Amino acid sequence: MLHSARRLAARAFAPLLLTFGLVLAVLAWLPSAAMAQASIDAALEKLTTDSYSDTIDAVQAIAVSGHPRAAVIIQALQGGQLAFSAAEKKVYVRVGNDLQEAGSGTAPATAPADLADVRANNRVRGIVSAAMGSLTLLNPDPARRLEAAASVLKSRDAAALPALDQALARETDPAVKAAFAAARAAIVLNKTDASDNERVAAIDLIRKRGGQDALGLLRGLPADTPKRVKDAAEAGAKVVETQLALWSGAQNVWYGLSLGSVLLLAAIGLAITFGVMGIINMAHGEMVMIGAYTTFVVQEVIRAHAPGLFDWSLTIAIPLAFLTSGLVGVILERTVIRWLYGRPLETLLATWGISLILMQAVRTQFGANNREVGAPSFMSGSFDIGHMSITWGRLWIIVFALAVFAALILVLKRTPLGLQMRAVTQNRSMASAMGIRTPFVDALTFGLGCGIAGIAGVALSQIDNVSPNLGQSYIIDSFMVVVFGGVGNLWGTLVGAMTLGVINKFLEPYAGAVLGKILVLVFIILFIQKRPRGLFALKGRSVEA
Amino acid sequence: MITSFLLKGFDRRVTFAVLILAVIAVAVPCFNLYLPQNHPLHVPTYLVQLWGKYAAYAMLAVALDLVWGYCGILSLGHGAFFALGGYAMGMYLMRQIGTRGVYAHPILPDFMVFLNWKELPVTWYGFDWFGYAAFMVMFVPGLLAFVFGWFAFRSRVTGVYLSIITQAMTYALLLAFFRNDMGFGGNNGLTDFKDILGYNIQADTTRAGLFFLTVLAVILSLILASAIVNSKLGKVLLAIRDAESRTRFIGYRVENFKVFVFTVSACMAGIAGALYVPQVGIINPSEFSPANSIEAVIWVAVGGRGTLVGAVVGAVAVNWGKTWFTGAFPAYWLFALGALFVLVTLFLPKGIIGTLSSLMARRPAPAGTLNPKPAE
Amino acid sequence: ATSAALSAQETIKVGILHSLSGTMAISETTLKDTMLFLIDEQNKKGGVLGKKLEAVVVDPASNWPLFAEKARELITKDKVSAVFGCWTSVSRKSVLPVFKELNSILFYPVQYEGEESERNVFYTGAAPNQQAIPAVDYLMSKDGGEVKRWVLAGTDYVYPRTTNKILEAYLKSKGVAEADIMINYTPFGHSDWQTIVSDIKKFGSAGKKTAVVSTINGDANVPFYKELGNQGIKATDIPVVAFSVGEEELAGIDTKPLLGHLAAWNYFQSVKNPANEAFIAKWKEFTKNPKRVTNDPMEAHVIGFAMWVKAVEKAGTADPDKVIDALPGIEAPNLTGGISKMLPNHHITKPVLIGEIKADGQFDVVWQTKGLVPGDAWTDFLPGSKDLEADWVTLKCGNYNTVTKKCGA
Amino acid sequence: MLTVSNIDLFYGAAQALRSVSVSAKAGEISCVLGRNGVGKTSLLRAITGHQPITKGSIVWEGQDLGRMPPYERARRGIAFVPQGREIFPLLTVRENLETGYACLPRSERYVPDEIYDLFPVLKDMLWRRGGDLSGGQQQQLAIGRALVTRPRLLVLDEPTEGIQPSIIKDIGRALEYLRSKGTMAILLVEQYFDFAKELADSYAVLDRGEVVIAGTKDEVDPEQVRAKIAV
Amino acid sequence: MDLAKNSLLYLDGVAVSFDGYKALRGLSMVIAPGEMRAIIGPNGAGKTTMMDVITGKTRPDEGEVLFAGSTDLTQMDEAAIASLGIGRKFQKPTVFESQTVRDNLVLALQGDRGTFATLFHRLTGKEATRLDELLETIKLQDRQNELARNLSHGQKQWLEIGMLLAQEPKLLLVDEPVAGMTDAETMETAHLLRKINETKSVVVVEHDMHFVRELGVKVTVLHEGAVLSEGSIDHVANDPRVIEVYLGR
Ligand SMILES: Nc1ncnc2c1ncn2[C@@H]1O[C@H](COP(=O)(O)OP(=O)(O)OP(=O)(O)O)[C@@H](O)[C@H]1O
Ligand SMILES: Nc1ncnc2c1ncn2[C@@H]1O[C@H](COP(=O)(O)OP(=O)(O)OP(=O)(O)O)[C@@H](O)[C@H]1O
Ligand SMILES: NC(N)=O
Ligand SMILES: [Mg+2]
Ligand SMILES: [Mg+2]
Repeated sequence: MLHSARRLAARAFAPLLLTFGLVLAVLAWLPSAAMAQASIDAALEKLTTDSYSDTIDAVQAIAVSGHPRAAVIIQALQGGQLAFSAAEKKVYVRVGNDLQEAGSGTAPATAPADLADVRANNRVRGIVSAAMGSLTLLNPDPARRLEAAASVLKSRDAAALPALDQALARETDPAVKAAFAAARAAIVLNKTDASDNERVAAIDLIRKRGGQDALGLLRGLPADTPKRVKDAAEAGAKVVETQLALWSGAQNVWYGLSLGSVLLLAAIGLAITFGVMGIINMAHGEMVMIGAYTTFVVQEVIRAHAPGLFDWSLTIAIPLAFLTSGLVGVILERTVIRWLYGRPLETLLATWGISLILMQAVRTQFGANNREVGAPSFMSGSFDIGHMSITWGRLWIIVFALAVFAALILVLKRTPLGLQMRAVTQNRSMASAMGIRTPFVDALTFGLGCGIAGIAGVALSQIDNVSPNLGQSYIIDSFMVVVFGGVGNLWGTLVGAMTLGVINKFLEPYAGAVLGKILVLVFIILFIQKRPRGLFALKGRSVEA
Repeated sequence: MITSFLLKGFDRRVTFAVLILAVIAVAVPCFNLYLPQNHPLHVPTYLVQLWGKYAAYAMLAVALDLVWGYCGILSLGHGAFFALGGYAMGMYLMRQIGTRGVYAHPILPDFMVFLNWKELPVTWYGFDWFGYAAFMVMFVPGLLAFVFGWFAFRSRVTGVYLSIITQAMTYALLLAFFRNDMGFGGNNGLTDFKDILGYNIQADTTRAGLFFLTVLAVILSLILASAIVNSKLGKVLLAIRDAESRTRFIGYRVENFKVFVFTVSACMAGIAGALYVPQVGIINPSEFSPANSIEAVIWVAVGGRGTLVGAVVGAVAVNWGKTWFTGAFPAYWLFALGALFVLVTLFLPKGIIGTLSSLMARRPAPAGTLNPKPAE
Repeated sequence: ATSAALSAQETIKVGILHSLSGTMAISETTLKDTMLFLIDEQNKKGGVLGKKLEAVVVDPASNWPLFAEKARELITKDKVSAVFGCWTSVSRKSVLPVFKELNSILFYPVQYEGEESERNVFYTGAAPNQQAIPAVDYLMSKDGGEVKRWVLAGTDYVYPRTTNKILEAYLKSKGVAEADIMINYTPFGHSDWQTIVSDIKKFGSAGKKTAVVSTINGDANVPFYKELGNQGIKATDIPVVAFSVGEEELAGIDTKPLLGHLAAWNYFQSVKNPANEAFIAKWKEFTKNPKRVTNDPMEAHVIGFAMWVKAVEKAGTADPDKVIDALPGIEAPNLTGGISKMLPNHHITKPVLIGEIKADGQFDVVWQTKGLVPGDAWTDFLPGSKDLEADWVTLKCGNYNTVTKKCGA
Repeated sequence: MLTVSNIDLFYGAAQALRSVSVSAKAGEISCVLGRNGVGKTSLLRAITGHQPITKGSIVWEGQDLGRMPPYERARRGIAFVPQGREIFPLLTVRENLETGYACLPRSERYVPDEIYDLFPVLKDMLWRRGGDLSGGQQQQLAIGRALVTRPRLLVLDEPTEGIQPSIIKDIGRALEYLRSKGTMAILLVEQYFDFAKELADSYAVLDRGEVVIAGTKDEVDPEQVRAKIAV
Repeated sequence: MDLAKNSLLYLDGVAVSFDGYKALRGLSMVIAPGEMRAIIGPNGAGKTTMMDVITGKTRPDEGEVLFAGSTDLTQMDEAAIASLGIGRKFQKPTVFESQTVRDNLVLALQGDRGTFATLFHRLTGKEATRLDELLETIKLQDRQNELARNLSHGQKQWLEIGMLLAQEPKLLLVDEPVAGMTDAETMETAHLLRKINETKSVVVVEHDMHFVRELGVKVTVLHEGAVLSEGSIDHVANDPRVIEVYLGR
């Protein structure tokens, strides 16, 4: 048994086979401790040559050695905690700041001078993770077992069948059981010595499971497959394909909404400064940028002083970004913009100047390079709904964009301040005659628009460059969205952003990203011909006059 | 009729400007060609070329002021017309290279050879003939403006909506010209020109000649634009700018007037682009970038919107400032330029020329009020 | 920009033509600093030919026509002896006629699409054969994972398109089927990668080992890698090898999810070599920033500058015309332990290194060419250029046709 | 009590008011009359703070208003019904009225029923956008909006312009009612002489920026005023 | 049908609604060539909306609007309608603020409105004389070179009347011409309109009963988007329904 496992392991397609070899070895045959020690010592020596092929041999040997420290060593290699001394030909495991000799686990008297990490490349990492995964078919954690099932499904290797059958027999968790069954079906399907009936049953199972992997399996049958099986597979593939097409439609909608939410975030502040106040605010993008840099600074401070709070960094950054950008906005309004009411076109010139100044200021302060803004753990990773994959980061951004939108609508429509803001921007002198402190309201409105842009910066820092040019890349899109939706109508901005996002994502697969973008622009041009005042046009006498 | 029409263009301001420009058009090439290098008045060739570039920009600014200053059409896509004119000229210059290209292909420009093109695309036909190229310099931007304007103005797209779709237009063209498949050299554009109408493009005399022609073109465009705005049509344009629908109610077909100036202006911009390309030696898609068009708007605003001469002054002033700042304080020039824009808006609300002429008219601007006319 | 402390007689001026503002500032600002650093170092050693060097910095602001204008200004007004500058190919194309007309020298430090050799330009970055082809060779090797299926993803402009054209021809010559190559282009600054990354994922789930060759440039990279991380594409599943992502770019990304993705360059900061370590230490000291990284185009300037200094000394003058003729054959140590040589085609010899991204934002060199690879101006994989050869020493020609035996014919 | 003494007002170089003096007392209606372009509106703009004066003083309740901005004046009880209505076009009728809350304490932020009694049409149109109303409806809204602020000085610039006869009568009755409360000073600019004559407690007639006739209704002969305007 | 054929302006069953609000509900009216008609009615009755419909600013949901017996105005745009010879003065004075008083009138002067015609247009002596006449009529001679934005409210009213006259339209639609005018000016305007009516047709909307009386023409009373009463001024002024909704007691 061991013998055959070794022979298999030596084959080129080693990693997963090896995994099952290990499982079987553990189950069926316990080697003597002495033999294990001998084989592991030889393997460890190979780790000191700093050669990837030696490392691979060593990993394989350690994996099948049955040595009690095998798992510790492999895990250390995976985590980058394995070090070696070329002079002493010894391998060590780092445990915190301490060292352990790899083979024995004892601490060395003195740390060797030429200690260096055992390096891994992709190939090594593949084999290491397979080796680690080998244990997971029987891992107590069902999530790990699911992963193991997925990797077996991918490998479709017949040698894994017995282990899989065993694991299947023991499995109680229905989800994992289904995954095991699917993996088993994948193997059976590709097994030339399985009976046609078995294989057709497998096809059935795979078809029911569906998804991209299933399609790959059903379409990728070996050339010598009997016709009956082939036909069944093709029929199954057709079913899976239609189902996938539906899902990909849903997935596109999702991508569209998530692109839309980014557009919405970028544009929503502009919907205030431009849409409500009528200021052609070319510095809007820089407010977004300032928000993103605020996030960067917050994370730097947290990294330096309170690493434990890292997951809270965005939550902390949101109010700070609002205040920072908002404050910059208020200062700009008081010093520059307020002289320009009634001269809307000149705001273009002044804010363009301001945008240049802000960009260069940030460049001078933070350098021209991108800055790193990390993702908190709740925004990393993804989950599946059916055959559609949803990343947490995007989901949060959508939620966030809608929340900001809702908050803004509430402020504008339901608070006295909102009413005053609208009154002032519609007729400044009359608002003043009604007792509204116009300078205060102006500053606050512009500050609000800028503050919201700052908040958008927090979210955008999660998906884009944090560099002095950040704002420039959103300013055109923002104006497009606001205008497309209809100037002065917040709902228009919402619907406009989402529409453009979804259209873009439906065009992209057919036309490609570049042509897709061109088509979206052409669409906007044509759409405006049909509705010269945007999607949600303001109507009525006062507008048409 | 035409002469009496053009004579209307010579109002005081324009006449003055034309005189100065005419002196520059003659003096600069002469000082460059006929004065010895060490003469204090000698104009080095690189300045001739630099000022020639400014002149091309000035012409673009005049074209923009015509539509923006007088008809209220804030085009954020005028750079596209400029670039199209430039491409038409670039294609002519490219064809003039002939077998002097690196692959020495008798017909295909280099970039086509190395991307494996087998034959010249139809769009390139005829560009080896200067007359055709010169025609296309005006025709392509003019046609685009006409078609675009025809639809947009008929649908009564106005204000920011129009501005944004002109921006979308230039942005779409930018992306399209980036694509190598379009057959216009992709991102690298057209460059490495050798000669124009048989003259070596790098010769001082050619440079001087191009400079002269460009300034002459600025003069002509100033006169033409000024004649237009001083005619009754000019008054209609102003009326449209201030109260479009009211203009309709007294019987003017607003869309026709708009299409007319928009097209004239686009042709002007195309010529400016065509004069620009041989002087800077390259045309590539970045000329379509929306920021370029916005910059052109800013030149006009700095010089004084609706003054024509201001457009020339603004274009030259801003670009000269840019040249100077980028050399003198490379790390801080954006502060200087940004501050310039802010200060002009705050302290010269009508731009350089606008403010100068109201000072000369001794009519102090309406005092005190920030908002003399409440928003409707 | 000229610090006018010394009169023109006493100094040799060196022009620095890198964008300090606009979209390219992100990459080019560092190169300006590098040049200032190198000039500073050289002056500490006594300058060149007994004269101090003086840097003239201008900002072409990521604006291509402005590059030409500034180049002209540097050469005619500031009378610089050589210019170190440009990043994008279009900026180089824009200044080319100026350098030719005024017969000056440009050192161009960035990897590019090739298909060019000019008397006035010295290409110290990689030609396609010094980066793209070795990278693909590596991925096809056992260590690289024996990749069978290829995604060529790039920004839609000339460098990626040309590189991909060369790669496509190369892959097909290696027996890769049409169906196993997916080519995808995106606009500059593309920021929404959801669809494309999921397409890549789909393309890679067909059962054959798949890799992405990325010629995505500039700002688009950060969102691209962030999306890769988000969608959970690991280097062990689908490795991405990039030609335009270096230490500088990684400094702006959280690299933990990117562990194992690759880049191909001629230099990595992590290369273990005394010359490199000394350089890094001095660089950090010069910039007063212990976190400041180094990268490949910087090294290109290091080599180019050293070659220029040697050539000036050899020629006994900084006169560009003489220096141009003196440059071919000049050797200068690179920072990876070899000696690079300026070839008659004005390209240099360089090692090719493949690095995997580490968690700390550095690269782990996993493979490198045995010796130095000479840069090839005209690729052998495109029909239009395979007969061309550049040689400014004997043939005095940048595009000599070996079939017709004529220069430029 | 409002006392305007000897004010000058310029638009650029053009002088619109020359040493104009008028006054308004609580419980009285003071009428300013004059032909087109004589400076009536300019006077009101000076009082409400929309246009700076270069000479003279405007004293309200003992305080010189000087260069005080309009909103401060509104907070001191001066409400304005401007010529041309100046409705907030995109606010609903209700919101237009509520803009008056800005200078009220929280407890008084409601629309008094009298306003709806006076202009019933407003009540029907609360949710209509101000800009969509007909000209006369807008005029009614403008008056109603001014009253929301509970002013102590009500400044009206040709309030009857464009209003149907029956409502003009109502407005007249309303002004009489407001006067009768005794707490409000009313400054009325009118062209419709018969309407003004009915209401006026005192007159000031402007011509070319100067006051040419001034006095209480007892001192001034209405026919003389009418004649002056008719020239 | 005859009614339509012999009329200058013929409205039949015109209905307009805005977001559900019915501003006009089956309005019918006939103006004969050479007629002057006064229209009164409560605020919001639909008078201005009616003019909007005639001049092409608002498209009716239902109903017929014919000019000179046959031309269907609902199919034409503003400029085309204006070229037919229908001129309008707006309720809220709208003039070209940044042009001089004189240029405002030049723009309005009758003449070819084509693009090239205006481009090459030169002011003839006849036109100049006409301009001077008009300036005198509206009493703005001494302000003719000032920008229209510097005029007072009432002066803008006059300028707009001047522009209407300059167009020499066949049909004048005048919305509240005497709002903001003194009594004397009101009478003058009435005379002016009567004089114009000698050669042209006029539809005038006003709330000033003295003025309407002075015109001495047939009066139509609109109410809630339809005709409430029609007849001489004395007839409508004594109509109890008109008193109820409009005149008041
Ligand atoms: N913004 C302005 N700029 C320059 N001049 C102005 C301005 N507003 C008014 N004027 C001029 O000032 C003078 C007085 O105007 P004002 O509006 O006060 O007149 P008015 O008495 O209210 O007239 P009306 O009865 O027509 O409303 C007029 O001659 C007018 O032309
Ligand atoms: N665009 C619109 N949206 C909503 N309602 C409108 C619109 N235009 C007009 N209305 C309504 O239609 C009705 C008729 O308005 P119109 O302006 O025609 O009245 P009018 O008879 O001219 O009144 P006035 O005498 O006050 O000028 C009014 O109630 C008005 O509020
Ligand atoms: N040459 C490049 N990378 O554009
Ligand atoms: Mg007035
Ligand atoms: Mg009305």
